[in-house]
Amino acid sequence: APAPRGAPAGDPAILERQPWNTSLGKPVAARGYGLPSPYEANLQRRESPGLTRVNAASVSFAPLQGLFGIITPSGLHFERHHQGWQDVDPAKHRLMVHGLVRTAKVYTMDDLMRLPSVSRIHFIECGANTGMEWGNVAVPTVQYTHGMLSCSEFTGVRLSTLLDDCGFDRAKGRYVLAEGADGSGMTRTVAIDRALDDVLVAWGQNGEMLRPENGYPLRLVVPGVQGVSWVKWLRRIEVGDQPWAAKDEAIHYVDLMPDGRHRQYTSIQEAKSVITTPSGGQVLVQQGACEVTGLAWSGRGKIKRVDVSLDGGRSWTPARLETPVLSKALTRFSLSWRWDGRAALLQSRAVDDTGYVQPTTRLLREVRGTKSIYHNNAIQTWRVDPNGEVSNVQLA
Amino acid sequence: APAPRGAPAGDPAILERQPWNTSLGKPVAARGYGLPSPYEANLQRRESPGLTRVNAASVSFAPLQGLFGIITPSGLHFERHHQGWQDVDPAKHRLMVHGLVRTAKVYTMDDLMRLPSVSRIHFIECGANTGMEWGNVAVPTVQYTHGMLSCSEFTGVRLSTLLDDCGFDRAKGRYVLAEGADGSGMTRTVAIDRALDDVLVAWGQNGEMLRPENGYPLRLVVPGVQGVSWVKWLRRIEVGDQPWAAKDEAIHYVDLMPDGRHRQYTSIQEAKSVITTPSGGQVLVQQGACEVTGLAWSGRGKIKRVDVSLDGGRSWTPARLETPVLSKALTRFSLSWRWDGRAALLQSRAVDDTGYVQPTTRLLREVRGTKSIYHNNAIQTWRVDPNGEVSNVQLA
Amino acid sequence: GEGVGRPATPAEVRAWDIDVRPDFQGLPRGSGSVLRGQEVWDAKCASCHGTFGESNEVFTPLVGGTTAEDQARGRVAALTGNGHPQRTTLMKVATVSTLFDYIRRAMPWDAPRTLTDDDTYAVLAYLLNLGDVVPSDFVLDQDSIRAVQQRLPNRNGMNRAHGLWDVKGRPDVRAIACMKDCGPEPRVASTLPDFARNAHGNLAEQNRTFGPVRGADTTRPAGA
Amino acid sequence: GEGVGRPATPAEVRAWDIDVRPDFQGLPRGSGSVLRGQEVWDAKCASCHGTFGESNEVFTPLVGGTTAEDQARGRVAALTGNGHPQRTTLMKVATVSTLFDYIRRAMPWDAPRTLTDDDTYAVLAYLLNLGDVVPSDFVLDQDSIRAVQQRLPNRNGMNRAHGLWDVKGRPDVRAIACMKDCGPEPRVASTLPDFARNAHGNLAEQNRTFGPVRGADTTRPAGA
Ligand code: HEC
Ligand code: HEC
Ligand SMILES: [Ca+2]
Ligand SMILES: [Ca+2]
Ligand SMILES: [Ca+2]
Ligand SMILES: [Ca+2]
Ligand SMILES: [Ca+2]
Ligand SMILES: [Ca+2]
Ligand SMILES: [Co+2]
Ligand SMILES: [Co+2]
Repeated sequence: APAPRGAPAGDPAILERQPWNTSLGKPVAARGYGLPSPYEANLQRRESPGLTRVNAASVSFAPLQGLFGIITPSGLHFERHHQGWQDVDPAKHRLMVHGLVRTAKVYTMDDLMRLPSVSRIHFIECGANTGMEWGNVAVPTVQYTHGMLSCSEFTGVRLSTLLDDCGFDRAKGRYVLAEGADGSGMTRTVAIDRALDDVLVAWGQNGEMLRPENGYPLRLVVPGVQGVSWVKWLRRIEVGDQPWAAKDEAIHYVDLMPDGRHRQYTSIQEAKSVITTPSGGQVLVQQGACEVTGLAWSGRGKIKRVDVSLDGGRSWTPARLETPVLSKALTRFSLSWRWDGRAALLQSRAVDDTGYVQPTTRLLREVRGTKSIYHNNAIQTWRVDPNGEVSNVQLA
Repeated sequence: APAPRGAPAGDPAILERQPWNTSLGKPVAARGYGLPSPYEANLQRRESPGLTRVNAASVSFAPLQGLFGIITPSGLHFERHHQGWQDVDPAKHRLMVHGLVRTAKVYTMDDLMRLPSVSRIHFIECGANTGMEWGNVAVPTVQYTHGMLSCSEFTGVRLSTLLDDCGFDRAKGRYVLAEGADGSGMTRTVAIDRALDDVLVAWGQNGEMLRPENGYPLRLVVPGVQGVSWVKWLRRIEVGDQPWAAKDEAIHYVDLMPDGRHRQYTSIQEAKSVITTPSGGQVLVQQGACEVTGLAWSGRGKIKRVDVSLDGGRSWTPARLETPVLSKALTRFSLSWRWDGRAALLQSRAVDDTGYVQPTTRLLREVRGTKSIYHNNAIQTWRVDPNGEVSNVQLA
Repeated sequence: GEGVGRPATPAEVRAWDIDVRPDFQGLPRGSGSVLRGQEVWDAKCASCHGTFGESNEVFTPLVGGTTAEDQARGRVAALTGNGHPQRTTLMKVATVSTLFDYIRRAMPWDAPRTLTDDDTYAVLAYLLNLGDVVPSDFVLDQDSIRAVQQRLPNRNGMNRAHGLWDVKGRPDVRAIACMKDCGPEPRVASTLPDFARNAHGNLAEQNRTFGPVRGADTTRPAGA
Repeated sequence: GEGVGRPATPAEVRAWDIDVRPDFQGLPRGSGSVLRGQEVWDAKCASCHGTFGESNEVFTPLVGGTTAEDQARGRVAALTGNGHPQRTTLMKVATVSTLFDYIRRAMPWDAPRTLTDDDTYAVLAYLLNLGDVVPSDFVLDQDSIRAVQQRLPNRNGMNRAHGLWDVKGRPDVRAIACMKDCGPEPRVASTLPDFARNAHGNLAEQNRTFGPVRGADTTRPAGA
């Protein structure tokens, strides 16, 4: 800590009475719905300049550099809209389930919320997260490198409950289409094994209803799968025998390989991690004790271990994991560090319970080249300079 | 579902195009910090009229009747202030640790946040929750009967880390005093075994900093213990050899027993549960399927089981528990029910992993009478009338 | 630790270490008479707590409900039965340190930390006089306060022999998780009176407007 | 379900079941000429996508980057190497149904769901003509669209043989969790250029003002 300022007797912040200690504060329910302190205003979701040309078909990134634990405050949840977000009237919202089913059905919100529901904590990551970094360093901070990532407690009815309710065709039904009620009518195909596993038709997020930006009043939750499949303002589920090749699975969210072909229907978010403090664009306040902390996640299950390197990958130390460690949820890791004022190269590496190890940029590029935009789960490197500045770098 | 309104061809909400489907929505980061849908405005934290005489020494209750899962949205976290809430400037906030320690120390927020921290999901319940209901039914809804209850993911440094850092006296130090920086200078004694166990000096709540109403930038988190001990705007920890008998542990938060004596330092929140839907003041929309769902918690550990009764306690059925089931955290339970339009008496009963069983009002009163205000963890009864109205009742 | 934080200076500890314990650790020197206390009271306290500490306007009355007999016994009789409508501060408090500590740290409510130590002694002396614990010519100081402790009406009224302080404490109520044919046929013994139906506002406006339930329209009679 | 929800009426399913699959399931009857398509395009699309679908103003260009040879092969050559600066829609799309489906559901961007089926056929015909996939006298309808599919430049450009669709799929990259003396001495190969330091705004204003770190003041050079 800095030496006490002011009088040698001590710190004026202690010796002098502060207004909050000598006044009557504000009443309860001054705000029926509360907000963060004004001192937290720097932490906002933000666009990355130049990433998109219009801001209603764009992304806002969550400020991971300032978040704690695993729950993302809903007000800071990342956004990805293709035709802007809408304030849907829940009284007029409907969900239709049809296609290869015995009885095509319509559900109101009243109906859905009478069905057995579950609550589960899961991460959501956009398939394009870290997409700007395939070829080289492009953006300065973890907000822009990894901020299309959030984690919430979702509440809703299992999609399988609805499919059973409509008597879906177990022999022929191999895929479902999910469609949104917004202008883009976002559509994505989900394979039936996913649909029957842990997919939810969710209305709750972190204890309250979904936010309008996240699909109020209904969104598909497809644990482990890229965000675009988590269709917002969900209004329709069709059961079919073939995938749909919708715009966002035939023109976008396809991964260009070095052979000039696109991988289509790439969906699973493989194990990944990133150090959020210290991270790019931050400056260490002083030498000595400092926690290296970050997030790890896997679309295939639980995080088994996270290793941290301070020397650019030459040596690694297992980090502490916070509980609970949940399947397809963010896991918070930390490692105590004493910064000695010398340059350092910080990295983290996630291992999931399938044994999969998060790869280096080099390994990933060897297989996928540098143009695939999506599913960049490479190990992130942050350089700490002797002046304390941290920056985004990539190693050879 | 109601028969489709309007044209026999179907529901106009489907047949007619809705504005959100035919327009361009709002851009990303339209709100750098998001808010709930305007359609959710009914769910607010609210005061109970007549409970207190001034609203800066009062309570606002969380709207449990509309929440999902276990995480309480921070904007709806219940409030209890004794001298109003304050917007404390984190740059001027200090934590002092002194008393029976080798070195009395001062920590800035910069200091604290460099220390190893942990993140944990815990409930907080005011010791006076359900206090109005000791003698008879007094309030109509679960917001007012049980709404001094919330659950968040807290992030901070273990109090034991700080006590170790100051070299506290392991032989003589038997209690710590925690003090707030607000006008009330809230003070509470915590026994050293609690202090060294799972108590946190927390700054993070649900991924972001604590809200001002909840103690920004620092609050004590005392898992399993009543809310008043979770000192907000925490600025001082003193290690001592005796409890302090502060105002809120010598005049309030003391439980009056039938013999005219007060139990002092009652702190642990024993196992308790409540059905949040259907609950008092609600009306069932229709007969048939309906989930009976609610919350259970124990200040002594994990919830092992929750039983639900539909006949006023004559017979019980174990409910489903959502995962994760965490120690000293809320646990969501549910039971599928078919309401046949007849009167019913709904109850829930929590059992924790010490084997403790949540008692009936009658059992509790037999031991404690009806005047102890605090720690009412009785089984709650909701009556469902044939017209669908649900109301708060107590059984003989 | 590892160099995080710094030692507190003595002046810093003095500035913040204002708590007073039941054994009077932390009690500052100083003194104040009942007479001076009345001046402080009338100027700074009476507007909220009433001229005699009896007001129920902003908070429960501070004094009342105690007798000379209580003072002798150290137990307030009115805490049993339904005799006294409200439990005043003086009926409950068992440690005079609590009052000194709290008044000094938190009162006046809208201007905490503005009383001098002497004025804290004085106004507490006055309050104790209002409660008939000390005579009108009493001077309260760091010594005489010990005698006052021995006169507090409810000084023997606290009980710490319960299972609710320790996480491993023994619960006082032992329920059994019966699963069927439990207890007697249920009988409703308490409900909200009809006149209170709308006392918490219209519950229709305190519930979501969709889902499995609605809020009852409490501006109309039940079932209407 | 137990009586939750209700059967959808045929009119309801018709109203919402607008998707068109690669096998043309869901494709409505109708037709439109390139000529009519140009009218629609100029009135409703050109303002955003440019007269020739080449604009980069609001979105990546829709056409360009494909050759007659690509059309013959069904693979777009410019997708390999660094030849073409941007990947246009026509360079990527392998299924013509995708374009019909998407234009009908989502375009024009600021007025989705306003095109008739005939106009959707027409404007798609025009777009395909801009991309040299169909001649100027082409009429697109539910039959001729099948032939168009066989001319799409990148129709053979998709690959589903990968481990990223199935949660149990086999990963394509297999890293090893080496713990010490791993790999070569690290060498930094890419950093943010100095001129981009402040391109995302002042990072000091995007970080908390307290804690273990501050945001760098990027209005000043590094280390200043
Ligand atoms: C502006 C109103 C106001 C003024 C002025 C005021 N008080 Fe209070 N007082 C309150 C309120 C409100 C409380 C209850 C605070 C709480 O809930 O923690 C209280 C609590 C107290 C208590 C504790 C009572 C209990 O049972 O918890 C004492 C003792 C007290 N006041 C004494 C004083 C004295 C002495 C003064 C003047 C020096 C004073 N008050 C001035 C409003 C006031
Ligand atoms: C007001 C601006 C605007 C107008 C008018 C407009 N578009 Fe678009 N168009 C866009 C934007 C923006 C996108 C990208 C949407 C997204 O990100 O999902 C787009 C996407 C497309 C795509 C998909 C391209 C791709 O690669 O994903 C096609 C095809 C298309 N538009 C055709 C049309 C046609 C045909 C019309 C007229 C009938 C039209 N557009 C009118 C702005 C417009
Ligand atoms: Ca996405
Ligand atoms: Ca409390
Ligand atoms: Ca002290
Ligand atoms: Ca009066
Ligand atoms: Ca279809
Ligand atoms: Ca042009
Ligand atoms: Co997208
Ligand atoms: Co209180």
